[in-house]
Amino acid sequence: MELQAESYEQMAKQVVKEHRQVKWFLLGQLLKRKAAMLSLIILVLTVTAALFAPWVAPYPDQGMGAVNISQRLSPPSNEHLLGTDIYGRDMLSRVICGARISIFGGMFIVVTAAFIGVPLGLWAGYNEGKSGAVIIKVVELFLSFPATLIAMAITILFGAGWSTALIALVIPWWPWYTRLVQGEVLSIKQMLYVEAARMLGYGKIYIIFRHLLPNVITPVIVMILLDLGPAIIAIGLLSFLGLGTQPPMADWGLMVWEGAQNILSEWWIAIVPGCAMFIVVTAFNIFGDALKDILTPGRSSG
Amino acid sequence: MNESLMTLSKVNTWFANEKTITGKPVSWIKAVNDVTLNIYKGESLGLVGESGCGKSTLGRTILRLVPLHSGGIRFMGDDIASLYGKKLRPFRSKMQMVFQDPKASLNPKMNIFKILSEALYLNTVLGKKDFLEQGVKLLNLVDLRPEHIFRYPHEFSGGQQQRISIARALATDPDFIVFDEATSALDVSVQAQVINLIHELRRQLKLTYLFISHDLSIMAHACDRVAVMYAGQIVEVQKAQSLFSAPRHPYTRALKDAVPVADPSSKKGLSILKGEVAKLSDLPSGCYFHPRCEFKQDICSKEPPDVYKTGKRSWVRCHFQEALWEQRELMDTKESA
Amino acid sequence: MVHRLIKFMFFAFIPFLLAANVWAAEKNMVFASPYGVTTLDPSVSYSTELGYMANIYETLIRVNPPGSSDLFSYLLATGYSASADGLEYTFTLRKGVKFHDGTNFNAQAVKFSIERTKKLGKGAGFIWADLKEIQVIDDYTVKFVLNIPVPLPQIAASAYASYIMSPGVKDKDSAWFNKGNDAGTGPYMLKNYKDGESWMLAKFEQYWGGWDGKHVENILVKYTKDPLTQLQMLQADQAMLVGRIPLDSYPSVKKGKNTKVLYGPSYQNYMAFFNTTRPPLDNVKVRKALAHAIPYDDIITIGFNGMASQARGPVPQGQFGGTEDVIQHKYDLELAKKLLAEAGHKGGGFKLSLSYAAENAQEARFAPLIQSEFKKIGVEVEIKALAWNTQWSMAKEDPKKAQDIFLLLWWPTYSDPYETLFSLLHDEGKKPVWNLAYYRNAAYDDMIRKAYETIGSNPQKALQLYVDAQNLVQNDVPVAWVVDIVANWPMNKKLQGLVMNPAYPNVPFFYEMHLE
Amino acid sequence: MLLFLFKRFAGLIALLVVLSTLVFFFTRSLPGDVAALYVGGTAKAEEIERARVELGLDKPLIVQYKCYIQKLLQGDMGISLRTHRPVMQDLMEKIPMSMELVCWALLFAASGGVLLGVTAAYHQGSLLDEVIKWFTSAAVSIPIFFFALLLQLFFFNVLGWFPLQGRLDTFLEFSNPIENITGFSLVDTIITGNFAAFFNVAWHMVLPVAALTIGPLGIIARLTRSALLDVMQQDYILAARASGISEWVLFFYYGLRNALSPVLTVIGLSVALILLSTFYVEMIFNWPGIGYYALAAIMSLDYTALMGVSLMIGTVYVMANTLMDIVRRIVDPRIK
Amino acid sequence: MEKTIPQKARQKTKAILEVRDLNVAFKTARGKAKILEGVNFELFPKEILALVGETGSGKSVTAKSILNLFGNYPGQIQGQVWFDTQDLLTLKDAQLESIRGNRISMVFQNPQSSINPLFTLGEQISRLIRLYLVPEIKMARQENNLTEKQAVIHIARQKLNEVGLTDIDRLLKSYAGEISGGMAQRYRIALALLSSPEILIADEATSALDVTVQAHILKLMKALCQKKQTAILFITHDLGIAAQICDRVAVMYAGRIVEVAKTKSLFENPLHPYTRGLLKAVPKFGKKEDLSFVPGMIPDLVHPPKGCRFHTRCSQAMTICRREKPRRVAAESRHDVSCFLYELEK
Repeated sequence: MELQAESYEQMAKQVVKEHRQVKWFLLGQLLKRKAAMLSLIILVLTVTAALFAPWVAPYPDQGMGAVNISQRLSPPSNEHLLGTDIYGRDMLSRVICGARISIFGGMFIVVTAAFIGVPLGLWAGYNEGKSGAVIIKVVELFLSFPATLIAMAITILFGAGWSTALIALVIPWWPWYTRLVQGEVLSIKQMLYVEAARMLGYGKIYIIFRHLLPNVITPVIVMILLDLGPAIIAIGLLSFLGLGTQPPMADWGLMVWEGAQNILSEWWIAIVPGCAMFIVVTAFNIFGDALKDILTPGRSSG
Repeated sequence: MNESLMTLSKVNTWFANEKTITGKPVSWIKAVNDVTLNIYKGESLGLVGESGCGKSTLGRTILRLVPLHSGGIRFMGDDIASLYGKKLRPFRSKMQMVFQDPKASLNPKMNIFKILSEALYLNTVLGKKDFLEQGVKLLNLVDLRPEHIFRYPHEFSGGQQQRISIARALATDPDFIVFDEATSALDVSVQAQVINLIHELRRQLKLTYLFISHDLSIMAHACDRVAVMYAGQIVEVQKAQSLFSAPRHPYTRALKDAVPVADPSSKKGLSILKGEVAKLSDLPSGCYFHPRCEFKQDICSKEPPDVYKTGKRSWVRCHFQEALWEQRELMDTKESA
Repeated sequence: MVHRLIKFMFFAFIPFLLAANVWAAEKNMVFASPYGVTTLDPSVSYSTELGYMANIYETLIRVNPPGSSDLFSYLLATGYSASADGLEYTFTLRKGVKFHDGTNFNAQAVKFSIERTKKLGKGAGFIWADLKEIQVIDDYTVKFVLNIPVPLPQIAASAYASYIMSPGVKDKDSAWFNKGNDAGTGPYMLKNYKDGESWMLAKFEQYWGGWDGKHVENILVKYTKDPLTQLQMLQADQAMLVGRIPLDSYPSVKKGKNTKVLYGPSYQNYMAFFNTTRPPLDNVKVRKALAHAIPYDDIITIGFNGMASQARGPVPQGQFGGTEDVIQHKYDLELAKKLLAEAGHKGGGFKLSLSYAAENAQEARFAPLIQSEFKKIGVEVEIKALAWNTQWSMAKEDPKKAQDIFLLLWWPTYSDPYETLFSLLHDEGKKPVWNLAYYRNAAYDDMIRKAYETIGSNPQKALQLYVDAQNLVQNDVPVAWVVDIVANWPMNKKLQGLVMNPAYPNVPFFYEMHLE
Repeated sequence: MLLFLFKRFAGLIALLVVLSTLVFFFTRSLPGDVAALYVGGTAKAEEIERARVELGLDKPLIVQYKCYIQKLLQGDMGISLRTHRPVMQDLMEKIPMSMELVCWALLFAASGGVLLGVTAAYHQGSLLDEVIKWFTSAAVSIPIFFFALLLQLFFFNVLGWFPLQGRLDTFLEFSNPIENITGFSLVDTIITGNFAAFFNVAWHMVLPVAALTIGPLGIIARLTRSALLDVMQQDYILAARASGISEWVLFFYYGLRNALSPVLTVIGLSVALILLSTFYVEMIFNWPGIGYYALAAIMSLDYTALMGVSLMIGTVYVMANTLMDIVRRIVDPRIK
Repeated sequence: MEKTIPQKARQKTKAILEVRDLNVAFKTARGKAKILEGVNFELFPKEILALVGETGSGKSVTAKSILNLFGNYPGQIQGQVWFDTQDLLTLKDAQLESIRGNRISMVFQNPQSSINPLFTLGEQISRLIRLYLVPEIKMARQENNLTEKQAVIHIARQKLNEVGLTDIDRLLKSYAGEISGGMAQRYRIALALLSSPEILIADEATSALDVTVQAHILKLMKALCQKKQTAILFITHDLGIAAQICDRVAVMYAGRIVEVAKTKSLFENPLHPYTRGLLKAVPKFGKKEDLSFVPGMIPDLVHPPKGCRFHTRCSQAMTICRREKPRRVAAESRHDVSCFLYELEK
């Protein structure tokens, strides 16, 4: 049977079309979950707002820290929808600008951790020899100590600041990915297709990248999504203690700390960033859960 | 049909069961014991036995996928028992395997073209641009529609997935294929399709098979000769057809009689073999089968039986094979009564 | 059974909730204090524990608050006389005073205490550097002999290093004190000092001043860092006196039903050191420009809720030496821009780092204001909130690597300006302690030394010299003097008699107080 | 089992050695001159030198390390730079205070979480399940410090039901002071019959414990639900249902027991979360425990205290996990 | 699981179990899958009925529907399951629980995984003995003068002995993971037959076992059920088992029963094209010939073919097969088939 090159192309197109249908199917699944859709909308809105903060915020300079003393401590009003803080800065603008560190910082932590953790996990899982054992021991050492505490220690050592805080959080964060991937690899390694590849004479590196990596990507993506909320909170935890972002820049944790002094009278200063954090983290969690259900059906959602 | 393609001599495959702290094995799981076997060019050899008798391990041993404890393996005259790692690669394309679970043996993240290409790389004659054409040819060969070449494994049914596995095995242009329970997970009607296909391919491509299965009833359809395995040891080798009419070894006989026949008029009934399968980590002395054997004598628990030739390419491993052979008519009547 | 238990618990619970205010009228009070204890050794103490030390220990004499008719009041001394050359001071001591450990107070005790402090040389012990010897004339007369004519009465009245302690602690070290022991003569004894979190200042029955009349008798000190907590304790009648409350809550506390705020003079001031060793701050015009760009009024409003004034120089207004003759750099952005341009930095364009003590809420509040204003003249400021110790050691270790601007809260050890002027600005060479502008001016050093030596004999001349010295500094602008603060005590309306004495910053003299 | 215990114990010791080593070298590289910190105030150079000798800081690092380990083995963690008391003594006083909160929080989080999880699983797909799902999603999403502030704002400022902070009303510190026997104030007040203080302390504990409970509660509830649903799909549950065992017994006896292993693991892990949360809760509620102490140590760079606190938290964390492992082995014969 | 049951008076029959118009649909990610469509069959006392079909034909679902074992699984179940004058599908959970395991028992495919791994075998059997054998316990106590606990153990020993298990003391203390598949299945059978139920549903009870073990179990089941007069609904994909031990055979295809007949009649004279194809595909001993097979595969149950569900694979399909569903007709005595080939004949 002889086939022309065009017919192959057509075949390929057909398949692409079918795969698009699969993607639509996934989206359809997502659309059916109202909570997840609501979360997605919230996330898209906040991420867009954070991305275009200078254009979106009503008072971008105040968002970045410029003071506006004449209007300090004014409660929510038409002019300042969410009120102003002790320097008279518009809380809405502050929250939008704070979203940049909180959300993008969270993304940075999680993605970097995955980039470090996944290759190590692949190696440790596939190679149960000495190097793998060393990786696992290191991972266990990290995991035997509360992550945020490690991060606190590192920020104390290297000086507070949002960049230090982010790096300090990546350091105890990657072992979780290594452990996840290692566990996955241990079971995927048993799969017959890996044995088939070995039987064909392929080497470690090939098998790791061709067979193991694509099959751990989905759980890793799910974990990344589910980790975004905790990462945002972790940044807040450091900033709240003054170990993270430094004024006049602010992430939401620092803003809650700034407002904590006035909580009994000018409550909005702490409540606004706190709620922002709460809503976004909840949205990430619900969206992550939904995606987990869709992408890895049958796995328990914990 | 006279030339031996694969020669096994006294092959043992043992795995460490318990280890000392220094990693020295204390006890072994003896999965394959003292197997001497010839697989002749162009034949289809069946390997049958209950689960846990070591038949899959033997298949993997032959393909050098598990470490060998001792013994010799020759493939087309070349000693492959002492080769490791890269040195085995030239032989890889010549021997292939099809696994039991079709779903688990295909990477869900790769489409069929990629899966086949992976094997086609080993086929040094072909250039990359020929892969697609060759892939389509392979699909045709296993009765799959060529336009499905860009689909993913989960879009196929179990039987189709098994065909893809077979296509992958064929992609390297092998001489020898091991089918490890390749049809066990399939429904009868699908199983029949796949067995016919395997049969057809052998005729077309002049292949040699090792066909591993726990199901005796398909042996006659798929194989020329059958080796019966018990506790890591081959107890009998017989022509596929005569194995059922004239089993020599008591175990073969028990195995045969335990199979329910899809024929209500069959008078045979189900015979019962007492006791439990011997543990590979704790094998009995003498003949491994003696604790379950109804004809056992003192000698059975003391000395391991020798191989008794019963035909040109068949033999049995039993102390009393001749005596039993003579009484076979008697036993059949006893059974039905 | 379970029901009955729940019922019982419920009813048992209620009286305790209601009982919350029963106790307030007693002679006991709670002081929610933000001031921690670094050491309880009176010879070594040189920090925030002062508020307790001054109630446990006494000095010979005490500086009176401004506006009093006499400069000093007499505690363990009943009077003193000075020789004409100002090198010898003779104190007559009070009789019938007992230490908390039961020994009698006498001249030996004075000699022992001052010598112990001087010998240990820790904390503020340096104030006795010019003391030659102490002679015991008789049991109740003691003579101080000096090397140079320094103002000894001020030193003897110092808030640090001048306490008299029982000779019974001869062989005790700081660790003994730190376990919560004391050996003072003051009206209160230290009790239940365990973990530095809460302790009691308990009435000393044999206090020489007696307990007739109205006095607070027991003070439970709760070490409370958080201003919000202190506010709540104050508002809920859980504390009679607190140290700090959130700045924005002052208006409501002032108007509160049972709360008030007492204001009074203070010798504390905030300053910003410029790192004069490094460009661009090695240029006096740049420093001057920055000094003119600090938004003093906003800082007063936001950082201090209006309770502060722009500082003139190192010496706070109201203290001897702090006069209006000292030049002041007013907030003037145009001038600042002009000065920057003259210095060759038209439109700014450089970046500075500013550090402040993370523990200090005021600094945390006004540092961003400085940053915001500096931005207007084109100067970027990177703010670093560091633990006080970190920022201090960063400044001390290597000026080349130190921060550009260093915010500091300062208060004098004793009430003569010399100590301030000397500590903050004299040439300290390579190992700076407090001169964190790394300022060097020999003329200035000479001038304050001369003033210090003449103060005993000619206060007027000394004053002039102090003012001139400050103006000398003001022209070089190594430091921008930010604000002099107004001291305050938020307290319960029932608490009466607290008098603020700037010579003893943040010291509530409980003996003078009573509850109505 | 014995071998396992031995192995676990050996692992614990090894981990503590590694931990103490790390902590030692880590704290030695903190910024700031330790000797200067120790002396405090405006110390002169020679004064600092004297302190350096006194603290043994003049010796080579490795000698210091040896000395540190030796002392550690004797239970001596050095003198706190801030309180000038032995760190061990400080810790011993602070730990019970925090443990009081931690234990209650753990108890409520574990029991409440399991209860919520089982309820949700039992009513899977119903409105109740949905409500619990939302509640637990919120519970794991709310930052502890924000939640603590909200509790204060709502229950103190708005409703006035609970005190804002502290452990005991101050007037009771004069009239009914707590005698320190075990360090657990609730226990001590009961032993001494000091019921006024007992109820007052309990009243003060409500908000901090609530703040500590919420996060772990959500985590445990979610995990219990999913673990239980996993178990309920197993063949043996189907078989048990087919043998006529009632649905209730299936859920609460078979199901829960089988789901216990992952639940126990997560309870062990939530000890870490609660310990960390005490930093915030004790700060916000002014509770004089280990978190408060740790924060003060961080603020004043009290390196000996920091060393002690980190070692202590590491030990508690590892021990909690070990304990959970042991319990898991007891409930689950499959783990070998 | 929702239940919508049209109440209908039931005609008196001899059948002990009668399944009428059983429809089951599950919600899946892709839509509603109509797993069962109008399943009808009856089980008579003491007989062994085989329910035969390939993977996905719905035979296990049928078994689970009888006792409504789906728990919270999202789906719909319609029809009637008459057992002793009661329609099991209308019963409340509590009522069902008194039937499950007591009057109708079940044995499953994977013996090891259907034993709770966290409880010893002794604990699990004791629980059921206490539940179902109260009089026996009493009797054992009186006769042998035992405590209740001893009595339970005593009965457990008896019952386990009955299924041919040995070394029972050790067994009672073991966990599921520690015993072999054959032992586990014997144990499950002992549990299932504990209360001498009227019906035993064996869902692929021997598929996971080796042939030799399978032979044991099959013999054992047959013998015990004869002794206890228990009817067996034997669900299997193995036509050999159906041929060897069953009295009657029902063949399922894609959620429907296509043919029901006495074993001999079915194997010797299969009527439905699917049954014919299936029988031809079964490998036979010692015969070296190519197997024939039914082309194509089982249809997608979310979008099942209209009309007869087999028409897509049927070589004899007619136009009517694509439009209408065939009814069940009695082609011969006690040999029913759902196929238009025979419907039209009539």
